[in-house]
Amino acid sequence: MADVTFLEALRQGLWEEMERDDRVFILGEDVGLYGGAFKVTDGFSKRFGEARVIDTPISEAAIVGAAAGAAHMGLRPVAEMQFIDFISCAYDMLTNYVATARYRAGLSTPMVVRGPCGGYVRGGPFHSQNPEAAFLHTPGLKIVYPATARDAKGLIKSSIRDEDPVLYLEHKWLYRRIKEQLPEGEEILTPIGQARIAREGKHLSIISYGATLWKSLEAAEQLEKADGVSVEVLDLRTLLPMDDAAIVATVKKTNKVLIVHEDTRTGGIAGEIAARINEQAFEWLDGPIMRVTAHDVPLPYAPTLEDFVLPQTEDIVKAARWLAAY
Amino acid sequence: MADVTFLEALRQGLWEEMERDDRVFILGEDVGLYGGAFKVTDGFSKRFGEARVIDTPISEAAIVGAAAGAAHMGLRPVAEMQFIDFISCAYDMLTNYVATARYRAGLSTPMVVRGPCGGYVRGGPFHSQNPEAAFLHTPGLKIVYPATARDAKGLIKSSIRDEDPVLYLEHKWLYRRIKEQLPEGEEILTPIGQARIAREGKHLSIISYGATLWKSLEAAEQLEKADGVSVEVLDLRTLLPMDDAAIVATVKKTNKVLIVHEDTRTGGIAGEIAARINEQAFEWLDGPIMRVTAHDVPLPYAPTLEDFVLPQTEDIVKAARWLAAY
Amino acid sequence: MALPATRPTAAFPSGAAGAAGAALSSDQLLEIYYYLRLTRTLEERLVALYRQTKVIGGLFRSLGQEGESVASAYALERGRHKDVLSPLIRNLGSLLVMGAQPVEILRQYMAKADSPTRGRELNVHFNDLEKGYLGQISHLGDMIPVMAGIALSFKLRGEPRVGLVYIGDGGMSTGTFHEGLNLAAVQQLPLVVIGEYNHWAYSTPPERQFAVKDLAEKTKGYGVPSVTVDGNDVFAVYEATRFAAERARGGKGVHFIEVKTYRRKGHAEHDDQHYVPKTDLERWANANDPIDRYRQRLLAADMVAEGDLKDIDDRVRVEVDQATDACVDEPLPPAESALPGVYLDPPAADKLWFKVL
Amino acid sequence: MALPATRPTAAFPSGAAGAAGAALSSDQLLEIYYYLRLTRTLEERLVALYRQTKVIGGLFRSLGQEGESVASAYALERGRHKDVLSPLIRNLGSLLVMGAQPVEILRQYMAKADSPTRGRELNVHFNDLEKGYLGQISHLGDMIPVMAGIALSFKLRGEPRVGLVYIGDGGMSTGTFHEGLNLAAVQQLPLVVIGEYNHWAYSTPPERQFAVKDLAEKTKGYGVPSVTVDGNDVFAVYEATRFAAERARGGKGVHFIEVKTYRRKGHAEHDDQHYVPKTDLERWANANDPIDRYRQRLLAADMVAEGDLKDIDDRVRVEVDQATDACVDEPLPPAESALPGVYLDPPAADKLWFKVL
Ligand SMILES: Cc1ncc(C[n+]2csc(CCOP(=O)(O)OP(=O)(O)O)c2C)c(N)n1
Ligand SMILES: Cc1ncc(C[n+]2csc(CCOP(=O)(O)OP(=O)(O)O)c2C)c(N)n1
Ligand SMILES: [Mg+2]
Ligand SMILES: [Mg+2]
Repeated sequence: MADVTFLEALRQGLWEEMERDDRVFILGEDVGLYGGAFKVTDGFSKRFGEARVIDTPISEAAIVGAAAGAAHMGLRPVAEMQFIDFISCAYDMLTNYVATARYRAGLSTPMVVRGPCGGYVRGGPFHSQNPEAAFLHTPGLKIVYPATARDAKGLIKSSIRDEDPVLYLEHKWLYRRIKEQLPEGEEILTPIGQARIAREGKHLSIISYGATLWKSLEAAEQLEKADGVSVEVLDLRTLLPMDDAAIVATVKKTNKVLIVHEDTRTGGIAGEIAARINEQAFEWLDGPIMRVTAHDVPLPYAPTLEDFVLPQTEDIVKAARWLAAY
Repeated sequence: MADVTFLEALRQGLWEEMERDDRVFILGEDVGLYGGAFKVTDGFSKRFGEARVIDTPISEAAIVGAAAGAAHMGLRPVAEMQFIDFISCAYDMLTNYVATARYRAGLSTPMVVRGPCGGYVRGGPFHSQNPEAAFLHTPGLKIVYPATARDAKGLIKSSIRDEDPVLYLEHKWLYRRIKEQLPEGEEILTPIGQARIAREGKHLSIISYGATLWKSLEAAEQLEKADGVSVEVLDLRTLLPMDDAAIVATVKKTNKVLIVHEDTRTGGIAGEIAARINEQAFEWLDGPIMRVTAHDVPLPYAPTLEDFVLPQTEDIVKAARWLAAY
Repeated sequence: MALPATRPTAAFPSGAAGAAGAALSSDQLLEIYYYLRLTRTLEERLVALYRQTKVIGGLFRSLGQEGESVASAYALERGRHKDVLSPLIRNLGSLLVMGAQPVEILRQYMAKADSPTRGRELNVHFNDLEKGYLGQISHLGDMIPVMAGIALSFKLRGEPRVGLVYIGDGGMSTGTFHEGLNLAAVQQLPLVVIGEYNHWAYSTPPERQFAVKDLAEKTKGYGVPSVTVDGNDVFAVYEATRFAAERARGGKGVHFIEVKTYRRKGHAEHDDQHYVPKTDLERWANANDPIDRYRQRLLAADMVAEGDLKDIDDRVRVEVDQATDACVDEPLPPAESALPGVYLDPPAADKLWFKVL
Repeated sequence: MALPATRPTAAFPSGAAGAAGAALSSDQLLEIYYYLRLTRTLEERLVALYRQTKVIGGLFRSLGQEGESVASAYALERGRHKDVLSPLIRNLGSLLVMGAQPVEILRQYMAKADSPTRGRELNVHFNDLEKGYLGQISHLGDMIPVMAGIALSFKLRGEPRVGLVYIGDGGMSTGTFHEGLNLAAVQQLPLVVIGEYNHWAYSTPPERQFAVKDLAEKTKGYGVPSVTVDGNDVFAVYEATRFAAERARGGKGVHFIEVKTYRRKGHAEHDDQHYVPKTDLERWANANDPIDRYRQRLLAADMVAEGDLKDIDDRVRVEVDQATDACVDEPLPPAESALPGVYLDPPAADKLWFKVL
């Protein structure tokens, strides 16, 4: 067992798949010789050669489109967005061409688009985005968003092996903050589509993912100690397709739900989760489904502003306390 | 009073604003000499000249970006997407550059992006889209979606006069199907941000917009006749910012809500509406908030498939009947 | 015998051209004629079906552009796992050359249950990667990066295969065209790009689409050699494509071919093209129809016998009749067949709750 | 006295160049020196503040590129409602020439409450359209269409104004660059585009970014004349920009100027640029520093007195000290100032429910 960071776990997962399957290759900006802006592919070019770790021009639409073409022919591309914010430049290609390919034309397009997302790092409005909501609305695409080192590894491996396109979101605030013991040798494969109970609880459920999963766990800890409130925390891990069974199960267990995400509120994915709970477990609700999210503004740069706009542990504590008392 | 179609009303609104304010100009593909793929700008080039009705290359990102630059300098551009499906090519420009401009940099960007959206017309997956959900998640942007000829005119005029960027969605199925008496001479200005009660009712509320607003009204009529169920129908008209007051008011009045939209289900805007109702009127709910939407697939071309995938009047009737009996 | 391409460039010595042209056997010349005739006759049939409202949605014509479509596709290596092309709405001929069947086209336009996309997508938006064609999506330009990716797979696997993609004089204005062509050029991918200068992008003429005279000027800045050929000269297009494809196959990278042609019908059948000068239409129809020209060339040079061409005309008519009879009364797809196949897993989208009340 | 631009083209006769160069008075020559020195000294101060962790987020350097930034901006008509430019992260010099104040830059980097964006955006991402600069967003290429729109407003209103936009050797690969430049070319807009060939796009060298030698080759296919100049020769850049700007002002449309220069620091301060050949860095630093060269030229030709330059160096140091002292201890913006100004109406975003429990 070795202590590995989120970033190292992701790196290992990529590396193992490159070793296992020579159809897997990487393309993106500065991923080769430089090893990626965050060093996720550091050393890959040397090990696997420039043909399998391709430095591209600054062309996100072409990166995603070329990955799709190669995937149609049986290869397994992993495309990196230097920051996930730039996936917006490939929005048409990913939603219209890639995601619909199997349905409209029977094309298989096994590919992964991955990149660093998320805030709490003073990145300003264009290096901190959480794009999941804009892609949740895309039948044919899968979206995974690991919160732990184990799932960072397990989900990148499962994504590469999946027969359909996967958007893999990696929170840069977790890259080096999260450390975990991972068994060497063991093959870690986190199934796509399955949420995980990150903490058992009785009185209230928090549904979250990514960086706010950790803030939710912190909040749960405090509530247990300070208020004796037992909070269950569900880590969605996969956002599309959503694990309704796990969501409904925790709601039926605690009867109160707080959905926590870092993304802005309006149009964020908490809405979809709330609608599903409403449809599938309305009678089990002892209180309104509440949301703790970012405020509806582009994410500002100054620490004072970013800290106010993004959900913090104490916000979750206050909200959960309110809901528990409801 | 003259009988005008939805399309003619939109045309009148554009025309009047061009006459009123010489800062207003139009740009897009085939909007000039040809008058637009659906003839919305027919005759504009002749009346206002080629300088104010600009035929552009096939470049959606440049159309939206150039509109923004001109808007910063005090002009009032109206950019046409030949089909709204192609706004996906300007997704980055509209969400990252345009929508954030005021907040991040104090820039005023009064511009309108408009285009034909929606299905029920055998257009297949790329000429039938409803893009509202992908943009709902965009602070700084406004989204309007008229359902009546009067609002088609009133909202295009208000959108052009608004100081912020507006995405104006016009359903092509309504273009020539909807006719309405509009007073000549009177200035029609539909306020942005205000929903409209399209039909009063007591037992249940349907919240909708666009083409499905008409199918909801049909359903309400049938339910009244066949079941004596009195259905209130709310026409959102503006999707962003959302009219919470109107939504909460109808929920508190009928205590049951059916949200109907043509867009696919997962990640569609019904989720956001459900979450807001939950937060603001949970105690008034006598049943779960239910959704009638398209199925989660790219919209297929064949009539049999399209009719099955998209919500139909009888689907709404069945769903409302179920909810009324809940 | 074969005309040299107009305005040859260093990248396209007319010598090579002549050679390639000479290489066509009379069977091949007749086969090309067959595809030209089949394209036009099939489209005429589609017009008839459109008027009978049997075609769902719009109908796009390639009248006057059959030559460049057929000739460019014919210059590729065809057969299972050979070259791959991606056609646009006006490249029906290319699709037929690659092995798509008339009945498949008819079924697509009529959205039949047994159409290649099972009624999910329109007209020529379908594929058979084994035969070597990949259907476009509507969003213009997107196929350039995608075909670059297909060419990339050939390069990574060291396969002697080539990709070919068409782009219109309008489509070249899209950002995806730029990104895809540049990526392909930098990676030296085996890709042939055919730019169709057919004088219109819907109602937009070239001078409102770009500020140079020829499309061929646009690709030099990508390090992509280009040539402009008479798009209605079957031999010239064949030779230019052949040269570009073999060059790409030889590892020399991307090549661009501009074909000068003319869109003789409206953007789609609904478009009366009032904005198109009648005189232009007449000139291109009377003096410059690609099939007439090809036919005359074959006969003038005694390359084939008139009877052979007549036989082909008859054969094509029969084939199109049979294809039509075979599918015109077929059913549309069953409603619930709309649900499967969004993903491999899960196998089908949920049927929504209100459908089962 | 002024060097002619390297490789002049028809669009840029060196005659015009010489003339423009000669037109600079010694006050103007000193003013240019002032901006060059101010840019470098201010950046050195930012590095110091960065090391003291007073800069929030990353720091981007323009070391070695001050010449092209200052000279190109200096060639514009400046003052209220004159020309408008859009700078990139390495065009700090352009921003200062257009009238941005050192204290504004310092406040931006330190995200102070009184910074132009009130702490909402980073570094040079801010604007003053009256003074004539529009801040970029991070997404490369997007500013090309936007500046085309600004130039369009000049054309529609018949104002004798010009837009200028910078793009990197990497940024030119984006689809938005292509769409924006093409639209500007077709519309003959008064726009000058400056392509910065600084040898790197993050870690990516030109040969992986495009398949031609010079950026100037890329724009010919748009019908946009181009010239390549020595980007570290202040006179050459000034003259080329002046020529292009007056040409655009005269209604002749878009002009592209490639400036050959070198990024002498990493992509940002965190980047140790291990991938950059040390010898290149030394060569460009020792033999080709734009400020040294400019200084030597001024002195060699007796255009200014050494003392004047020394005075400017001192004055700049004082100004930068004063600007730093004025803002370094200023507060960050108050938390709730994050809410207003998403729209004009409604005036502020809602404060979320859990903040008021
Ligand atoms: C990105 C995008 N924008 C707009 C359209 C709408 N559209 C469909 S065909 C067409 C004209 C295409 O012209 P061209 O590329 O020259 O092809 P041609 O019709 O001449 O064969 C347009 C504007 C589209 N399909 N895709
Ligand atoms: C669309 C987009 N993709 C990726 C990035 C990430 N990125 C920021 S700067 C940069 C390199 C830019 O190189 P270049 O355009 O040559 O400018 P330079 O840094 O040399 O001044 C990259 C890839 C971005 N900002 N925008
Ligand atoms: Mg065309
Ligand atoms: Mg560079």
